[in-house]
Order: sequence, then structure tokens, then C-alpha cells
Amino acid sequence: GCTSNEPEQQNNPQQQNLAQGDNAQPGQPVTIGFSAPAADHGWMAAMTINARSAAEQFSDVTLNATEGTNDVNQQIAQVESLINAGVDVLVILPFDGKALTQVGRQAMDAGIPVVNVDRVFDTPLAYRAWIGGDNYRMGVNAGNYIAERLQRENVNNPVIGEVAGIDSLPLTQERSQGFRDALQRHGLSVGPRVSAEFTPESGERQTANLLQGAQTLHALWNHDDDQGVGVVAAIENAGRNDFFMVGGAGSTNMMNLIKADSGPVKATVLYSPSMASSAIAMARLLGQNKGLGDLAEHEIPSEITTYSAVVTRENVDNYMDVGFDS
Amino acid sequence: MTKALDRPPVRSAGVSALRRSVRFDVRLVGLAGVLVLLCVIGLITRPETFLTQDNLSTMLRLAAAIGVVSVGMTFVIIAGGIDLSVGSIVALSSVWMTTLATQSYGPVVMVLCALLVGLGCGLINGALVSYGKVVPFITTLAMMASARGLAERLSGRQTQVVTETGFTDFFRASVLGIPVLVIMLALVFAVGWIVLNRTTFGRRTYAIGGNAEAARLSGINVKLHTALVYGISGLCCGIAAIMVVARTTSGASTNGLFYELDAIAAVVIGGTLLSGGRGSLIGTLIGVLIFTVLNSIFTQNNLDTDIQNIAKGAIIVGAVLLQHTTARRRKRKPPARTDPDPQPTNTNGSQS
Amino acid sequence: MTKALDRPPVRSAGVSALRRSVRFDVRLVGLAGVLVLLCVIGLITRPETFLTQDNLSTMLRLAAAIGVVSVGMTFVIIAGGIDLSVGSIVALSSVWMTTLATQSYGPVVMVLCALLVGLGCGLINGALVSYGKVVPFITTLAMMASARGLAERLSGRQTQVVTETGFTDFFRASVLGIPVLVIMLALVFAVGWIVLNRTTFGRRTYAIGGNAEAARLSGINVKLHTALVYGISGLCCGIAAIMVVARTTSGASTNGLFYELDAIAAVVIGGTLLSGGRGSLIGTLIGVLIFTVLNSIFTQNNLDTDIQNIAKGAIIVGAVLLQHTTARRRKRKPPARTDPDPQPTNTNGSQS
Amino acid sequence: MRGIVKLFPGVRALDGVDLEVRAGEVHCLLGQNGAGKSTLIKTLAGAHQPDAGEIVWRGEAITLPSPVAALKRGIATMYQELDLIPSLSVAENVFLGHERARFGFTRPAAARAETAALLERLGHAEISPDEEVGRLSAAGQQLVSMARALAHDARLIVADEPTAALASDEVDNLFRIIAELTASGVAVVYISHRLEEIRRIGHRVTVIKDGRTVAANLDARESPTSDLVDLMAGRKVQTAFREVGEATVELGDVLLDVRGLSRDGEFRDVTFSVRAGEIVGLAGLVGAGRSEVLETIFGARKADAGTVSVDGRTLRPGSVASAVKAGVGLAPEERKSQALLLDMSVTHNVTLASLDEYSRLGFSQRGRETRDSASTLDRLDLRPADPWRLVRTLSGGNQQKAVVARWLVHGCRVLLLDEPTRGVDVGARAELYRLIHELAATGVAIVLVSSEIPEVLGLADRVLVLREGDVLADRPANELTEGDVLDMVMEGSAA
Ligand SMILES: Nc1ncnc2c1ncn2[C@@H]1O[C@H](COP(=O)(O)OP(=O)(O)OP(=O)(O)O)[C@@H](O)[C@H]1O
Ligand SMILES: Nc1ncnc2c1ncn2[C@@H]1O[C@H](COP(=O)(O)OP(=O)(O)OP(=O)(O)O)[C@@H](O)[C@H]1O
Ligand SMILES: [Mg+2]
Ligand SMILES: [Mg+2]
Repeated sequence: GCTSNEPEQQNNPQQQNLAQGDNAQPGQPVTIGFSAPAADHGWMAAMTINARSAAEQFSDVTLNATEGTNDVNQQIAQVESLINAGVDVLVILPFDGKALTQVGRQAMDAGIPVVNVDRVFDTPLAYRAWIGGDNYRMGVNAGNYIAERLQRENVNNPVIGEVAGIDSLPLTQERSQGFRDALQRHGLSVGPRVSAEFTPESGERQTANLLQGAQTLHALWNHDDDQGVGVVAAIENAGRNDFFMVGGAGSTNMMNLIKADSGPVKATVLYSPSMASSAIAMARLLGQNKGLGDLAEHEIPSEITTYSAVVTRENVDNYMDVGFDS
Repeated sequence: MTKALDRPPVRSAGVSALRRSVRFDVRLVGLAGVLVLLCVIGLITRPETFLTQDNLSTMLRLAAAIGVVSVGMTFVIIAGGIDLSVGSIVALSSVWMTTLATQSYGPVVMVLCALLVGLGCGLINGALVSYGKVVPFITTLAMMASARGLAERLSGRQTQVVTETGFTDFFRASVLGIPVLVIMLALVFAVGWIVLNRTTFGRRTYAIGGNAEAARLSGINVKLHTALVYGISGLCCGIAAIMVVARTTSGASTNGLFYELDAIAAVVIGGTLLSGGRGSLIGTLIGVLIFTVLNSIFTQNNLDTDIQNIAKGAIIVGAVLLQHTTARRRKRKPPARTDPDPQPTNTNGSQS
Repeated sequence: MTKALDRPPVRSAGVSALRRSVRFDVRLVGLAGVLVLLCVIGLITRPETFLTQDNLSTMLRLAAAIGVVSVGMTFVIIAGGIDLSVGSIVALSSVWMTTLATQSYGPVVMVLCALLVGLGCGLINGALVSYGKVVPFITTLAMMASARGLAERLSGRQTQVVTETGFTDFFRASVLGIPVLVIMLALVFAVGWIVLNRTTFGRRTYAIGGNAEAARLSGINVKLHTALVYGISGLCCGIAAIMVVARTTSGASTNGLFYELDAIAAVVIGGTLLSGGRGSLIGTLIGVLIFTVLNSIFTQNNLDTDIQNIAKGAIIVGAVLLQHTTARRRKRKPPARTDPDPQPTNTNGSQS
Repeated sequence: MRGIVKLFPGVRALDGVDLEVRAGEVHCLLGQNGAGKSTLIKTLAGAHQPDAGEIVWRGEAITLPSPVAALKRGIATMYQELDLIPSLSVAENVFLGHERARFGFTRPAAARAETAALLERLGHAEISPDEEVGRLSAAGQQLVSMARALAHDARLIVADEPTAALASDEVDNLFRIIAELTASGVAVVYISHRLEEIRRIGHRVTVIKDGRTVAANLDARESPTSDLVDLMAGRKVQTAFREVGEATVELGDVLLDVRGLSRDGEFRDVTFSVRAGEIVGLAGLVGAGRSEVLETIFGARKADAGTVSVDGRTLRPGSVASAVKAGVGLAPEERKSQALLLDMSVTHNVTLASLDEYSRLGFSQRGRETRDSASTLDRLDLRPADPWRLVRTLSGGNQQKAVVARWLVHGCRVLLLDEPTRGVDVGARAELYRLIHELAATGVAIVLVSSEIPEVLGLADRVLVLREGDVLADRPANELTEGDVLDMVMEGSAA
């Protein structure tokens, strides 16, 4: 009797456009090793789920996915054991790109192509292809959107808050940096800032405290839509409606709120876990020595950066398909 | 007592009862002093916002879940055990009560579901500890992994939003300006205090933690009692899950992360010995509040996380040292404690 | 004294010596049995890869850091304490040894830096516990926060890559096919074993954990000794930091997350009592290996994280129950121990 | 030692005590429970720091800041509470703090050999130096403690109630060693509540009361017992057992019936019954299994064979709950590990077994509880007379009183008392005897274990003699003499 909320929808939100043309035909069998950090929050869970469902779509792909871990030491061991197990291609989302560089190189040296997802290795020698989001641009786009909206509303000396993710991760710092830089370009700066832990509970807790400290607030950027559930709840709990909020990553949940336009959430900046599906597709092609169909290139490109589009009420319908269940 | 009567009257009851309360007070007074100090710091650094009713109620609401968990933890620790699984049980309860299936039965069933899941997990812990004779650390560590895993499985690692507005409306409301969550916290504390200090159940809990063998030879059913104490802790986790769900309007397998550490820290800083047999719920309450206020001061003053961490460590140690000094100044420390005593576990050891 | 021979022996000598060694073996044999069982499961489910030299060396290298930390933890727990700060100290040491400034002095200074930072943090813990009389849980919890904060501050939350190839080359090498890290692990274990079992320092560590007051009355400097024990734990963290840096070729403030739980779990499952005074390093080693093998089996069999968690909990409890059954079958439990004993803390209680 | 003062929170434990010990003498320290004897010798051992007063050692005033300092000067102490490490071996305990070691590495073989030699000297070569101390009986542990004191080659050995856990033959043994020591010029400070022991080995006596010396350097052999007792108590005390010829209580029906009770390796085929109002004593040497019999009757250990029934109803073996429900109570032997909650108040300790009687609907009735326990404690003369004092801060004898008080307060029908008078002073002992008789008079069946044979003979109506787990005799007490019993337990030949 106990199932999760939307069982059908959760599994394969973005499988429609993975492989087209010739590439869709089954080729030689490929075993793909997959290693990622612990799926301890919605976005990271979506990455793993997407990778698995992408692999299931291909009859020629066997996915060898390891337990997610936030201990780099352990992740290294996992990748090593994947190498030992003799996989054809590796897809690695490192907990810490720099720390896993060595093992990435080790795989490459052993002749196993590595698809590096999101958090980037220290040297191109450690990966054959990289696909990831643009954390800095995410901050920039959020900053620009907020600044422009405030300008439109003619707010003077606005107070802009920030609910960051886990502070010790480089991605959080890049996002914050982009946000700061963008605001600065408009002559604005970041006011109250807290960091949560990508979980709804920490989002609620930290935002509740932030709102207490900031009696006036005009805009709030929340890095991550997982914790966003808590951030929105905290705003409701405090009964505040004096500011608007921008999310990050692009969960279905936030998109629905944007569409409804009844609460504080006015936009979210994409950082879609669809990149995991793409990574599997690329890994399969690498294993079969194919290129990307639509490109003139014979090979898979070495780097692909996804775009952090700003989703607003106007364009939300176009993006519902890449929304993930946080 | 030097030149008392030939046989001093047995009950200088008045005096000794006073003494007793004084001895207790001193510990707690030191601790309360630390809390007041922190509040003063908060007031100085953020005079406009810190002591507003709004902020107080926010802080208390944030303290509610961890406070309730700490009540259960106090029982377990006084009984000489430890419960590492509280955070995971909160997660599991919160997820279970927010599945579509559960929500479809309405708010009452949701609440019952959370309580039963919590109680059930607690009783499993208890049964393994007392009847299976697995040490508490290992038992609850295992439950910590399993309950979290089950929560992830149930939720598919998705955040489950509460659509049942009856539930959220009730628990997010206020009565006479006091949030329902804060009232619940107060109730749990009051009931906990009465059980611990005014009932035979509470006395037996202390006895088991103080000396399980003595308790057994006094005819106490130590196994059953121990199992029940873990059940209480689980039940508290169920209540905390309701609070978390009410606050975040969602259930998620990530709820309750690090609750075990926070709760144990609050209990220990509140003066309860990890070796069992001694402790007070009031201390635990003050401990919870200290951590909440600290957090609030940090965020309101916009401190970097790293500085927060460094300061947190220093403040915790400082608080405890301060407590010690207060206690020593009053010369109320029984001499058994003046010796090295690297850990309280050993004070049990011996003395003349 | 004429009838000396007639008198019933206070304790029968020959038998008891035998018994004692048997009793020790049984615990460890049970534990080793669990390890072997896990290996067999690994072999059955993954016959081609599990017992390859490659996989073994991967597992051992992975076990190295946590193994070394567990050695220090074993000392602390036997002495009746607890150290929650190990993970943070590993992080701090790893960051400090990989700052540009430190790296510019070359590999030897890097190694020394890690060791000194670890030792220093450990001694601060020790001083606070023994001279400051702050309970170990609180002291090391505070150090846990502070050291992690300091590591974040030092590194600016950036992962610091090791450019000093002399360092990485040395520690990533193998000698006779055995990775240097594994050799280090073996060395630390061997030294730890000798210190614990063959030196006065080790025996005094047991004594302090067994009954601190009695140890003090026997003329042992309990305070100094306790401080040193925490120093040892810190030093082990320094060594572990070197290993982590060698593995990851980088230092980061996120290193060593959850090491405290993993290490305590390994120590406790290895049969060391959290109440102190009893325990063995061999048990700890087996404990570490059990967790490593378990992880490896999970990974190689491609299990979902949530199922892994659920299974992990069940296996931990199962392992302990299995141990109990083995021990019980041999009927070696002394009568004093047949009681419920909801927590080992109390068995220590005292005597006559 | 002159004018020693030691303050504890709320108590002036020592209030100007003087003690003078000469080389080669056995100096006895007498005093009621809580008089400050243990505190005094702990000051002498460097374990406590005096708040005033001076210690003069061989003509020079010294301070003893730590136990090491005292040990270095040749003062070795056997504490009242056996301060051993249960998890370490005998040899390790004996040499703890002054290990046989080279460059910090232990030399277990040397320690083992020396320990074996010491134990042999103590007449107990059968104790293995490798045995874990926690697994020894209380008497065995006392011997280890003794070996430890000897290992120090001390000039002054302080022994705080070393015989409380020993039976008569062990006591002889100990006295032989003490005589050897004093002959070689070692001084011994000896504390005991058994006055007849002081007569046997003591040279001089110092009596302290309420932290003060009330009489110093009396002659141990000449001073009349009654004077000593009066000095200790500050009043007249009657130390008699029930007067012979005094009408014994009317015995009721059989209340406790033990049939063929056996436990592997501990005792075999124990059969006896106790009638309401009857007191049955169990006599035997240390290790005879008396404690085990009591614990098995109580269900704390599971019997391998045999039954226990109370009032005709058979108890479930190995179930304390079933015994308690049937109205059985056990005052266990080892007060610290089996009976006391050190960090709880005296009152709470006393009522621990009677929580249900002192509660309504699960809520404790604290007033009644306090009143009843206070009056029992008053009768036993527990000092200091503060019912809220933590048990940890009580003197050894007073802690023992709290253990016994627990079962006096608890209204049970069958009372099993294991060494109830261990370490209890003469005055309180008399009071305890009277209470036991009173209980019996109200129809309670009592089983009593004591290592003091006169006590068993004096108190009990009937005596069972155990030796190595076998019941040798079951006779009315007035048909036995101390000599008979001793012969039986030593020889095993029923006289
Ligand atoms: N650690 C302590 N804290 C507080 N009071 C103490 C402590 N130790 C002893 N006392 C008190 O000091 C007094 C003397 O105790 P002490 O143990 O010296 O008595 P004693 O003469 O050895 O008695 P006994 O014959 O029962 O062993 C008692 O009133 C006791 O309660
Ligand atoms: N924990 C234990 N482990 C192993 N053997 C034990 C243990 N406790 C007691 N024994 C043994 O059981 C036997 C009886 O023990 P015990 O000394 O308690 O008997 P007793 O007749 O009650 O003597 P006492 O006069 O000391 O009360 C002894 O041989 C003793 O060594
Ligand atoms: Mg004494
Ligand atoms: Mg006995």
C-alpha cells in the first residue's frame, strides 16, 4: 500500500530524445560503469535515476552502477573496482573532481574512455568527454533576472538574499560568485546569505533564520530546488509576501509553482539532471565508436556544457519535460 | 555534624531537601547562564530583530523537532543506552506519513502512521538491545542504515509534498500567538518530565542506567523496560516527524539528517551522563535551546559557515568549562569528581 | 595453613588459563567467521572478480585510511573515551599538508605537517578531556566542528591538488606487489598491537578504561595518560590524512566525512566495549575488513543504494547475533554476565 | 599524622585526627561506620588531600600530593573497596603502576613469576597469574589486592577491612602474613569491625568517632571490649545475639522449599526447606557456593536441576520476576556491582525494590517513601543521617546498611540475606540482628549466608553446612559449635 507520489512519472522524465537516426539502432553490446556521489538529495537522485532509465532504453547497454558515496576515498575504490571489473566505458560524476582526477587518468590509461559528468576533473587527460552544467552562469542568470526584475519594479536599494547549497562544495562557490558578479554589474550586492544542505528541512531551517534577520527583503535566490520546498515552506510559515524568489536546478515542483504564479516563486534557473541521460548516451556511442549524429564531427565532442536557462511563467511550458521530481 | 547530638536526628529533612535542590540547580544554573549569555550576545549584535516575538517563536519552532527527539534520547541515555537511529526514524516516519496512500486517508491517519512507524522502529531497537543482547550502538547504527534505506525506497528519493491541507493548517497554526509546534514541544517536555521524575517508570529508568544488575536483582524487568525506553525514543521520533512535515510541508528521506548528533549533544551538554543513571530533562531542554540560539545568532549575523564551525566548537567547550567553573566556585562538587575521571563511565568504578 | 591442599581452590588455575584463551578466541573466531562468510558470498556472487589480487588490493587500500583511524579509536575507546573528531582532523591535516606553502618544502615536510597537525589536534582534545574535565563526547564534538571549519578556512573550500610528485609517487607505489598504503596499514596495526599488548603504556590504557580511580590509586598519571591516548588518535588521523591525500592526490575540507561513525562501528563490532577497559585491535581490524568487504560486495553486485542500506543494517545486526550464538554455543559466558545487561556500560560497574 | 582535617561537601569527614604508628607494630583503627577511618587512610595514601594537619614520616613533615608519592615513600594501601581493574589479569593488577618492564616493554613472564611467588606466599598458589581479576570471587580479589600491597616492598602497609570478604581460614592465613611482616619491621595499620581479630593481631588501638580521635594508643589486648565499643559508639551497646533460652518464635508452615537444586560446577543437590518465622543459616568457606545457592533460589541464575517453591507454588527457574512475585527478596553479596545505585540518593536506593508499593497508578508517593526509608535508616543508624545523600558518598559500612534496608522496607515473605553484616560496625550489627529477629517473628522465612560462623550459629535456628557445593549437614543451630562447623568445612568429614 505504500508507494511514492508519482510512480509513473518519476522514472523516465526525459527519455524521448536520446538517440535518433542511425544511432538508435542497437550496436555492439557496451558495459557502462557508473559512479556518482550519494543520491542524498533530489537532484543527485534524479541523476542516478536518469542514468539508469537511459541505460534501460538501450538494449545494447548494460549499466554497472555503484553505490553513491560522498567519501572520495570510497568513490576512488569504486571506480577502481569498476576498472577491475572490465567495463567498456565509465561515466563518473565525481564527488570532488580534483580528488578523482587520478583515478580518471588511471581508467583512461587502461584504455577505458571516461565520460565526466558535471563536476570536472582537473585535467583533460582524465576524461574523454565532459558534459556538465554551468554553475557560474547559473548564478549570473539568476542575478541578471533578479536585477532586471527589480529595476522593472523600480525598487531602490533592494535587499537581495541568497540561500546557498552546501558551502564547502566548489559548485556552490561558483554559483555564488556568478550571482555576486551579475548583481555587481547592476550596481547591486548580496545581502543576507545562508547555506543549507540541499534538503527541504535544512532549507526551511536556514531560511526561517534568514527571514528573521532580514525584516526587509526584495528578492531571494535559492540555489537548489530540493531545498526549495523547505524555503517556500519557511516563507509561508513566516507569512512573508514582500519579496519574490528565484529557484535553481528546475524541479517539476518549482515549475508548477511558477506556472501557478500564486506564491513567491517567479522563476528558476535550470541545471537539469538530464545531463546524466545524455552522458549515458554518449558513453554508449563511445563504446561503439560512433559520433553524435547531428554534428559534422566524426567523434563525440570532448566537452558539452548545458545551458542554464531561466524558466519563468512565460516559458515554463517549454521546460516542463526536463523538470525533475525533487 | 561534628558535635551533633549523640545520634543526630535522621531527617534534617528540610535542609537536605534544600541542599539537594541546590546541588541540582548549580549545574543547571551554569547552563542557563550560558543560554542567557548567548541571548545577550544575540541582543547586542542584532538589537532590532533578536528578541522579537517573531524571532523567539521561529527559534522555538526550529527547536521543536530536535527538542522532542532529545526528550526520547534523554530517556535512552539515562537508561544507559544510546540511539543513533533517531534521524533515520524521523525520515522514515515523515516519508511513510506522506505517501499518497497515507495522505488519502486524511490527517488523522497521517499522524497515527507517523507515531506507529516511530514506535515500531523504536521497539525493534529495544527488542534487539534487550532480548537480542546486541549492544545499543550497533543496534541503532544498523537501524540508522536500514530505516534511511527504507525511507529512500518508499519515497523513491523524491520529496513528497503534503497536499492534505487539513494537516498543514492544523500544525502550522498558532494558539494565542503560540505556534502549535511549540505547544507540542512543551507538552512532550512536560509529560517526559513527569514520567521521569514522578513515576515508577522514570525511577526504574534511572535505576537501570545506574546499575542494571542491581535493578534486576531488585525485581525490575530490565529487558522489558529497556525495550520500552527505546520505544519511547522511537515514538518521539514519530512526533518529530510530524513536526518536520508540518514545517517543510513535505516528507523526504533526507529529513532528520544529523539529528542523532544534535540530540546526543544537547542531552550531554545538559548534564546527562553517557554512562547512564544520571541526568535531567531540564538540562536537555536548555541544551537544545543553546544550540538553536547559537544557530540563530550565526545566521542572523551572516557569518561564513567555516567561521560558524570554528566558533561553534569553541563555544561548546567554553560553555562546558564555564559550567565547571561555576560549579567549582560554589564548591558543590562531590570529591569523587575531582579526580581525573577521563570519562564518566568510570566514575562508576569505585571509591571508599 | 596446614590444610592448604584440602581447601577448595579460590580459582582453579590450569583450567582457567585455558578457558581464558579460548574465551578470547571464540569472540574473534565468530567475527572472523562473519568475515569469511562475507568473502564466500562475494566469491559466489562475483566469482570472476571478487578474489582477484586487483580487487583485494583495492579493498585493502580503501580500508587503509579508515583502518588507521580505527587503530587510534581503539586506544581511545579502550581508555574509556570516544573521539568524534577523527574525520575532521583527517580533513584538517590533509588540507594543511597540501597548502601551496607546505608543498613548497617538499614531501618530507608535507608528511611531518600532517603528523604534527593530527597530533596537535589530538593533544588539544586530550588536554581538554583530562585537564579541562570536559566529557570526551563534547570535547571531540567541538573539535569536530572546529577542525572542519578551520580546514574550510585554510583551503578556501577549494580542493588542493598535490603537485609534488615525489610525494604521490612514493605513496602510490607498490613494494613486491603490495601497495605502500597497505604496508603502512599493516605497520600501524603491528605497532598499535605491540604498544597495546606488550608495553606498560598499553596495559595502563586498559587499566584506565577499566577503572580510572583504581588506576590513579595505583600511581598511574591518569590525566597525562589520557591526554596522550587522544594524541595517539590524532596522530593516526594524521597518518590517515597522508593516505587519503596519496589516494586522491589532493587535500580537501570534505575529506574524512563520517569517519567517526565508521571507525567507532568497526571498533565496537570488533568486540571493544564502549565503556572501556576491554577490547582488541585484531577485532578492530576484522571489523574494518567486514565493512570494506560488505561495501565491495554491494558495489560489485550492483545493488541500489537504498537496498544496500537496508541490507547493511540487517547484516550488521545479523553478524553480531551470529557472534553471540557462536559464543553461547560454547557456553563460555561467565555467570555474572548472564544477565540482561542492556548496555555494556554497566557491566563495568564495580566489584564487591 | 596530626590534626588531620578533611572536608567533603556537607560533611566534615575528618576533624582533627591524630594517628601514630611505630615500625613493626600492628596499629588498629576502630570506629563506627562513617567515623572517617577510610578517609584517614586515603589521606595517608595520597588519594585525598587533607584540608589541614600534617603527616610526619620518619621524623620529617611530608606532603603526599598523589598516590605515587605515598607509594614511593613505602606506604602501600589495600583499600576498602577493592580497587582492582576487573578486565586485567592478576599479574597485571599486582604490578599496575610499577610494571616489570624494560624500555617500556612489559616483561609478562617476570611479572607472572613474581605474582605466582607472592600468591604462593599468601597460600593460594592455585590462583593463576593470568586469570582475569573480574572472574575471581570476592575473596580471590582480596588476595590479589593483598599481593599487590606486598609487591611494593612497603615500610607501612595499610589494610582497610581486608577480612570483610574472607572466611576464617583465609583470615588465619592473612594474620600469618601480617605477623611475618611486622617481624621484619614493617608497620601495619589495620582496620576491622571484628573486634576479636584486633585482639589476635593488634598491638595498639586508636579509636575515632565522628572524625576525631577519641582514644589513642590503647593496648589492643588489654582494653576491655565493652570500653572500646563504648568509645566508638559514645554509648552503651548490646552486642548479644538472641538470648539463649529466650522463647523461640512459633514456627509456621513450610514457606520456602528447595528440592534437589543443582548448577553445573557450582553446587549439587541442595535440598532444604524454611518455615515461616524460621532463620536458616548457610555456613561454608569462601567458594563453597553459598552465594550461588541464594542467587539460584532467587532466579538470578538458572538452575540446571531441581525446583524452588514458595508456599507450595513452584517458581519458574531463572526468572527473578517470578520469585519477586512470590514474595522472595535477595540482599546480594556484592553491594556495589549487584545492589547499589551509587549516583542515586539513599532513599531511592532503599525503595528500589518496593517501587510498586510506594506508587499509585504508576506515580510515586514520595512522602510515604521518604518517611518509611528514613525510619528504617534511623534504626540502622546510617550516618550521616541525610536520606538524600548520594550513596556514592557514604562510607562502606553505611552503604551496606542501605542494601539491607532495601529489603527490610520491602515487605517480602522469604528473605535471602547474603553477608548482610559485611563491614557493618558493632552497634549497627546488633540492631541488624534485632531487626532480623523481628522480621522472623512476623512470619518471614529467612535464609542467611555469613562467613562469620558465630554469627550464623547465633542468629539461625537451623544451619546448613556447604563444602565445595555439597550439603554436608543440616542441623539445629544449638546442636553445633563453631569447632564442629570449622571441622566440617575444612575436612569434609561430617562430625
Ligand atoms: N567522596 C565523598 N564525598 C562526600 N562524603 C564522603 C565521601 N567519602 C566519604 N564521605 C563521608 O565521610 C565520612 C567518613 O567516611 P569513611 O569512609 O572514612 O568512613 P569509615 O570510617 O571508613 O566507615 P566504614 O567503617 O563504614 O568503612 C562519612 O560520613 C562519609 O559519608
Ligand atoms: N564470575 C565468575 N566466573 C567464574 N567463576 C566464578 C565467578 N564467580 C564465582 N566463581 C566461582 O564460583 C565458586 C563459588 O563462588 P563464591 O565465592 O561466590 O562462593 P560463596 O560460597 O558464596 O563464597 P563467599 O563466601 O565469597 O560468598 C568459586 O569457585 C568461584 O571462584
Ligand atoms: Mg571505611
Ligand atoms: Mg558468596
